[in-house]
Amino acid sequence: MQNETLFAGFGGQGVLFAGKVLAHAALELGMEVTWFPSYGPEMRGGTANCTVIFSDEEIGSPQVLNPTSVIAMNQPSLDKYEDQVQKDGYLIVDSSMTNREVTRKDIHAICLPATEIAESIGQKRLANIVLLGALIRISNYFGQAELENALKKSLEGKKEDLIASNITALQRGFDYGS
Amino acid sequence: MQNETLFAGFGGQGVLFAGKVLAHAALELGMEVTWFPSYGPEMRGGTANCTVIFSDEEIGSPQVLNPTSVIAMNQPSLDKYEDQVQKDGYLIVDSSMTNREVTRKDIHAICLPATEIAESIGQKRLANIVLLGALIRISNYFGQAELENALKKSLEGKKEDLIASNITALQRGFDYGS
Amino acid sequence: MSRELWKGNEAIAEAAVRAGLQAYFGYPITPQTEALEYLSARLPELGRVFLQAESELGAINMVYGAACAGARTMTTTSSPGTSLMMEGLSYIAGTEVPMVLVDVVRGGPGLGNIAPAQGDYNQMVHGGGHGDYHPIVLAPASIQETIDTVYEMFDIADKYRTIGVVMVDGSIGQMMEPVTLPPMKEVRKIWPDWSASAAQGKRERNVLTSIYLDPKEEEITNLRLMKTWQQIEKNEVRYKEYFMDDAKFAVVGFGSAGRVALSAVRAARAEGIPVGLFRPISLNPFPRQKILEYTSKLSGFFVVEMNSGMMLDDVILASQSRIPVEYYGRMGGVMPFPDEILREIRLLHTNGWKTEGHPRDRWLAKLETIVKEEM
Amino acid sequence: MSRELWKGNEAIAEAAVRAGLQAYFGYPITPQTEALEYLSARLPELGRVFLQAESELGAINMVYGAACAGARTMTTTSSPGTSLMMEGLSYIAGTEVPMVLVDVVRGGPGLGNIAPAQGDYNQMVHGGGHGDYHPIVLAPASIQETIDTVYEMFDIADKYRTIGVVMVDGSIGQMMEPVTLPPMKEVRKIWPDWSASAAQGKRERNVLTSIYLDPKEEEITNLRLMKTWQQIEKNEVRYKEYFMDDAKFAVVGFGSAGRVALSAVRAARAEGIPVGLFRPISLNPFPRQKILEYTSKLSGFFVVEMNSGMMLDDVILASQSRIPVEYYGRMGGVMPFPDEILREIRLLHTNGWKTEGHPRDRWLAKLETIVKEEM
Amino acid sequence: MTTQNLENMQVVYQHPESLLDINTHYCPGCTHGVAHRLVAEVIDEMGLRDNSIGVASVGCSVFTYNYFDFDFVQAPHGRAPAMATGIKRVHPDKVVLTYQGDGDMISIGTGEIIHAAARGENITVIFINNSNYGMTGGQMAPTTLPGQKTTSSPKGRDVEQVGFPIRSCELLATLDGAGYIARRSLHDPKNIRLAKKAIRTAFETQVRGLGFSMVELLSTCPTNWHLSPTKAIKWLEDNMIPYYPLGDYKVHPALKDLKF
Amino acid sequence: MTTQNLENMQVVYQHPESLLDINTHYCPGCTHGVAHRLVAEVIDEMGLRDNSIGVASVGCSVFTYNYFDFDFVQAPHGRAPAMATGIKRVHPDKVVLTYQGDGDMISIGTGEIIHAAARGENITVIFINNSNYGMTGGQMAPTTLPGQKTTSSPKGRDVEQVGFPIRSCELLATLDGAGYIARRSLHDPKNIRLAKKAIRTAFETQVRGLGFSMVELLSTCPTNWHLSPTKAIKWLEDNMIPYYPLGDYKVHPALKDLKF
Amino acid sequence: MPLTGTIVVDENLCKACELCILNCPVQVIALDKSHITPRGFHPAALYKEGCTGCGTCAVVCPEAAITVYREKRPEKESKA
Amino acid sequence: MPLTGTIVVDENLCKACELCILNCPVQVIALDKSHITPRGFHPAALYKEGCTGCGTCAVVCPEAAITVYREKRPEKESKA
Ligand SMILES: Cc1ncc(C[n+]2csc(CCOP(=O)(O)OP(=O)(O)O)c2C)c(N)n1
Ligand SMILES: Cc1ncc(C[n+]2csc(CCOP(=O)(O)OP(=O)(O)O)c2C)c(N)n1
Ligand code: SF4
Ligand code: SF4
Ligand code: SF4
Ligand code: SF4
Ligand code: SF4
Ligand code: SF4
Ligand SMILES: [Mg+2]
Ligand SMILES: [Mg+2]
Repeated sequence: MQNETLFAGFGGQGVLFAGKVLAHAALELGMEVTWFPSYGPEMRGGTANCTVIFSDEEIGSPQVLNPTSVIAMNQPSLDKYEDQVQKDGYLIVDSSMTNREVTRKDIHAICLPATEIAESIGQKRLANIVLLGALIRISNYFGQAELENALKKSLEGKKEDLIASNITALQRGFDYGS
Repeated sequence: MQNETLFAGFGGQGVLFAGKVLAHAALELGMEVTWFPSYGPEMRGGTANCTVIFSDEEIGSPQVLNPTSVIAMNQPSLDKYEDQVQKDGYLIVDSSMTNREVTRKDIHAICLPATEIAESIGQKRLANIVLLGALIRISNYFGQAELENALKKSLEGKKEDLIASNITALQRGFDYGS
Repeated sequence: MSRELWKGNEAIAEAAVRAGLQAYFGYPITPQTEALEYLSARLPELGRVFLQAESELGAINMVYGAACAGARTMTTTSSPGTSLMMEGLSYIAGTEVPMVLVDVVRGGPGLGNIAPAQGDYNQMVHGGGHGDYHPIVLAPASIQETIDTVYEMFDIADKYRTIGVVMVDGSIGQMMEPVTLPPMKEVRKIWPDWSASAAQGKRERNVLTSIYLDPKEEEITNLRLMKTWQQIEKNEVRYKEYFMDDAKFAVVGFGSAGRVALSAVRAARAEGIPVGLFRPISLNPFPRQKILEYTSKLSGFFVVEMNSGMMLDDVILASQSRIPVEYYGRMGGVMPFPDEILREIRLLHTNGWKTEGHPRDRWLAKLETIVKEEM
Repeated sequence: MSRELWKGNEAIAEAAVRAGLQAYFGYPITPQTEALEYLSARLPELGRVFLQAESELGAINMVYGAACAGARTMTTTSSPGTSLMMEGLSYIAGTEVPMVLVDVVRGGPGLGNIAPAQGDYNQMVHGGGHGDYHPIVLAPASIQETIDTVYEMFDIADKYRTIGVVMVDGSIGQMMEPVTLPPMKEVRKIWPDWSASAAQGKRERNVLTSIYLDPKEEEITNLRLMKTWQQIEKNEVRYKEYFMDDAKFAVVGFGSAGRVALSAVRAARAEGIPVGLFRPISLNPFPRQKILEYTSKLSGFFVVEMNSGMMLDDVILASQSRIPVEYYGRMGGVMPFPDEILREIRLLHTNGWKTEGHPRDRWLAKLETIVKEEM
Repeated sequence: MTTQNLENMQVVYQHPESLLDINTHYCPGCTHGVAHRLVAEVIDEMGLRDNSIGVASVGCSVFTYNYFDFDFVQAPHGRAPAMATGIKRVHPDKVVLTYQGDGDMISIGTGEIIHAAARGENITVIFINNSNYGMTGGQMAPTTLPGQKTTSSPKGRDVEQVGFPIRSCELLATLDGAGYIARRSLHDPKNIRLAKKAIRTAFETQVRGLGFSMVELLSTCPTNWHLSPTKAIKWLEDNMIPYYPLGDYKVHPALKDLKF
Repeated sequence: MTTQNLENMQVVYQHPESLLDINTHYCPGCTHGVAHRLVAEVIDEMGLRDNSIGVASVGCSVFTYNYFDFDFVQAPHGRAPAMATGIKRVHPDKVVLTYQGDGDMISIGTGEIIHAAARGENITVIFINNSNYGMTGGQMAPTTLPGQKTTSSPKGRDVEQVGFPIRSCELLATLDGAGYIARRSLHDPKNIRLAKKAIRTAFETQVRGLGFSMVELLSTCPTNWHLSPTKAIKWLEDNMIPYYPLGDYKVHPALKDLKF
Repeated sequence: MPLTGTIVVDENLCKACELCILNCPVQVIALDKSHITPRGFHPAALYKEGCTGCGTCAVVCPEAAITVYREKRPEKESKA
Repeated sequence: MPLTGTIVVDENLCKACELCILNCPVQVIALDKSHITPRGFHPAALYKEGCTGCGTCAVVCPEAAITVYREKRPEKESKA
């Protein structure tokens, strides 16, 4: 069993971090994981994305043409990746940053105003976690507890103070996903 | 028909120049020629040698293990190359710079006090040409006129003034060779 | 032992530290820089040597010095940087001192780009420096494998007093995977008896040089190097096999191309296609013997690389052209998707093997249309 | 036309001048220096550009600049110098500008020595720089052939906008032979439309670069380079044959090794041994097709080189291992005597071909005893 | 917002001709952009655009050639002066400039810049000193200030271990071949105007054949300094200028008459 | 010949211990040999022989390691300071020296020497300036004097084309990392004695950890100058010294107390 | 009385670095929060009267995004 | 009265460069034309009395070929 999630958005939207949280969740469950980012200076200011794959066997390609799920945090990402989501896969869209509905009917899609929700809990930059929460809820990749645990791991050390707000954001996403 | 002549001695004895004269002679007769020197800084002060090959067909290796003739201008060269001369080949030795006779009987050898002869005509450094003269005489590779002509070619330009003395030296070698 | 998520470049650096790295010299270049950055903090805190050189030329010659001095030493760089190290590498090989080089390959030639590529294969494997020498080149495919390779490479380099190259591409340098780190080794306390570490009246002086003005002496050195290389060819061949026992034909790919191929091979197996994957880890020495053996049980080799087909020639050579070889690759930093390779596997399975012309030419004809389509 | 005695290095320089060389940049290194010295007098008197660079790194990048500027440009160097040029060469290849490089090879690796050698074969032929590119490499064997090759190489480099390497060894650089010099060409007056020569309001501006941040764009460049290379493979194969019409087996050797072999082959023929000589002149592109054709009429190839057997692999590859291959070489600046090669030819003639193991291993075993004896 | 009508108005400042009207890849507030504009303005004023050949280096300015509207080449890291030499020797009548960062010019490119200057190579070098390796993510450069934290000097530059920063103008000014060597800063309007004058002088030096010219421009790197553009300006003023004194370090006598 | 009996005599000058008693490959009268002897004498006097590691460069002195009796390595052309850096960082308690010619150090090796000095690398550089590339047969070097004929400047160095010679001491002295920078000459007894003092000071600099030290020694190349050894001495005095003023260019304050 | 002028900011170029704002002697520039440029920035713009057309903002703008206009004056006065 | 001394030239090292001859303050050194060293040189040697053992020749010798001896003096005198 292998799952591939593609996170895509503008640089600065926390795309890479959201991916790390998911990767940590898988790691904690003893799975094989790859976190594969777009990288380098040319990413500066531009778009960013990363692919997180988890599986119970040695992982081959760290990037895939048709991921099982996509989190799209801006319009270009939605336009570029909607078609690539696997049939019956998941597409989570931040409707605060996009101006259209998901058109495909053969996938499970959620459009939620993640940025607004995040702003409502006082931190615009938590939209990524809100979206992740929603994905986890409908995909059931992991349980909420595991994700919270992964969040803690990812924020250990310097960023401890952010744990609480992140968990709230995750919760909002979860609620929305249900 | 291919002939190989190895010139060997101390740096400064004019080994390379003598080779060039022979090469020019062959060139003037429209033959194929190679002039192959030992080279580079490590030659400084040490020993120098060059191999001149002329032939009427495309020349292969520019150096040979057993040359048809050897001109040895010092003891080390005599010791190193005597055995290498081809059977029935020629070995010309400057006896002013060596302290023994040629031992081989299956080659044509001439030992002449080239340096003394050269000094006698006022130019120690012409021993090389004296020896060349002797080689040409017994080997009959070329006629005297052709060698004189080659000498002129080799000295054209800056060294014109040396032509006369060189021709005398050549003559002395010739006389000795007969 | 606990598994942690590590970024490739940092994992490489930590593995070297644990292998007893005593002196690191490097110069920033994407996609390798995190290794240098990591060590800039890590080594000083351990009281070991970290120095950012003024250039890759400086770096490789500092490494050369440190190697002569008897230290476990390493540099990390990426393609343009490796080119600047060629003179130094040739000297190091000629002087027979050990060192480890990690090349995190990017798209080229020239300045190219920073995306994952395998275009340094020839430069590294067939010797980019002047003269006769053979560096060991290992090409791991995952971060764990990379760590283990780097960790072991220091011992291998010491054993043969040779250059050990770990060649990975930008994706391995940049991605994160869970890894188990090897134990921390003691750093060397006694300097090797051959090293330029000051005689201290305890031994004859040592002279380390690569100049042998007398060709015959140089030839003896060349001969010694070649004999060492024969030992290396005997002892250091490494590869990994997937689905090979019952495979009718095999994909051959190293590093990331190999792991992308793995996904494709699995998919093909799921479709009942009897294909296996042979993943060379030691590119130099190349698993010649193993490839040759397979020619007797396979219908053909399908080579996949992220370059214009460099290992391809070595596979054909090793196979002694006994069975057909097909090629597929992407260049310039483009990483193929498993789907592309699966597509080719299917074609081979259904249409069988072509033999007229050179596999590279067949592939180029194909790639041209693919590139157009993707535009 | 009159024949004159010329020293190889100076003849190379004069041939370049007559081919329309406009800008030369170089750095002294034995056994190539006479080319630089000759041009230091010759070019200024013709009002063309001569500049001694601060290093080979400087030299190759000045050449890069001059090539982008649209001039016929060249540098000459020797082994350690070529290693320092690898980054520049990779950039030049990636930028698709023409230039000529003459490598007068010496013994290596490292500082080695200044004697004639062929140890740069892999570096030059299989690409010593990073990334995917293929320089044209021609290896003449006499001074006349060298002159003609250098003279023509400027046109070839221009035609494909690529790197043209003329690879000879120190003996060709240092010896004298009679040559007929080619006619003096006019120097270029109009700059190529692609060159960075200032738009002057006459055309769109030109940008010459080797960076393509988007891998897909880089790949298109790689593809263009490979297609050009296919053209070169089709058009630029060169070799010379001796006694091949009725040969039962053939010696294969390039450059000086080839001409030494010629003496041996002649001697063997005199003894009635039906051996021929195949001398590749274009090492890249390699005369693959021709070698393959010969496998149907020959009993085997006997490869002779002045290195550890580099072209050897290309011969085996080209022959598709259809007939046995044997190898003999000397390394480190030792130039074999015809007698050594004749000895091996006789052995092959009387004892026939061995096939177990690799020819390189068979040769190394043999060389060890030879070297001992010569001590 | 105030709207305006532009009749009876004259343009007193606008986008220079030699600078293409496209969006740069530079981070917001990065003064690389200011340097570009000044060079373009000078090229325009001197009417050199059609006669110029630029050499881009490797650094954040690697894409300079996308912004200047004249022939351009792109050099290997540090080798721009060598490429410029090759070009200038082939086209002595053209104006040749390199645009290099501090890592490029005075770290890996030290040999090339020193020898170009020593030869009195008649080229103009625009040298952007932002005290770090911008493009690769902010590592230490030879120009990084003592104590300055970078990704490869995490505890701050330790002069005991890596020495003090190199002052390029002071170094190059010792060479006879240098015709004009000056340091300016891009942190405020006054200094930007002075920087432009220096750039103008540098090109005049080349046009008059007076030898090698180089203008060092103290520049900001908000991204890797982890400061806002406005704070970065302040940091430059407070920290870089004291260490890198502004002024002329070498002025060819034949330039003394210059007025503008 | 006068024969002498040596009883009741004391040795006042002899072949130094650190210098092996073998014939050098240097041309007759080449002052490379004098430099070797002075370095050996200082190493002996300071008792550093067993604690020293030398780095030979590429030039006529490539075989230095055959003459000095302590550990030695041989560096690629121009890279000796980088190798010395690698060695010194691994063995900070050892004395590390490089021995480099002018082509090696200030042509191809410019980047390495400048950065070693800038870092204050605690090594000692013996720099032999003989105004040409000796080993390769006398080509022009960055140190070749204006108008000086060499095999690659057949009409004499044309400063219009290749610029003026580089003065290495003046250049390196501008760097903060330099602890001791001096120029001496080997052309007569007095100056040779002064040269030895400078070499001694350079090693003291290293031993005291005061940073980078370099002694430039004006040296003869009779072979490529095409002069007899004695004439070469005169040529050096008449032509090189005026262009390369002798003296100390940088002296670390902590060295002021040195007496010998 | 100062010359009066105005500026036009090219919104395709402006990256909202605020250097113009920092340096405007009469402080009449601000980021226009009311809308976003294609590159995702709130561009700089005049937000009140008083621009003298001194050009300072254009001098410091890294993106050469500002065009500065100044009122035309009759010849002789401008000399004054 | 000057100290009297003498020198011994190592003929394996001497290359007849004559720098010692050039610099000897009392000009007592000359090349010994009477014989040739293994390396083919006429070595330097004292050719007359008068060497003061000043050491100058050794100081300038590129081959470190010269050993200089000087007469021992009773302690107190040497102080004088
Ligand atoms: C040979 C080589 N080494 C390293 C690099 C990686 N690299 C790219 S830009 C750069 C540094 C640029 O810094 P600087 O010159 O200061 O320019 P900035 O980005 O700061 O403007 C480096 C090290 C490279 N491209 N090539
Ligand atoms: C990379 C490289 N380039 C060139 C050479 C050839 N080379 C050997 S020595 C030398 C110059 C030596 O001159 P210098 O450093 O002044 O020493 P000198 O012989 O004058 O004492 C050169 C160019 C080389 N060995 N390696
Ligand atoms: S990284 Fe720094 S130098 Fe580079 S563009 Fe951004 S701010 Fe400017
Ligand atoms: S060539 Fe010059 S430097 Fe070299 S050993 Fe001879 S005299 Fe000395
Ligand atoms: S300075 Fe230029 S880029 Fe910055 S905010 Fe003002 S207009 Fe925009
Ligand atoms: S022109 Fe002057 S006054 Fe007007 S906005 Fe710009 S800086 Fe302010
Ligand atoms: S100085 Fe030394 S080498 Fe020269 S002649 Fe005198 S003893 Fe001989
Ligand atoms: S010691 Fe003094 S006096 Fe005696 S030979 Fe030497 S230089 Fe002359
Ligand atoms: Mg910078
Ligand atoms: Mg020199």
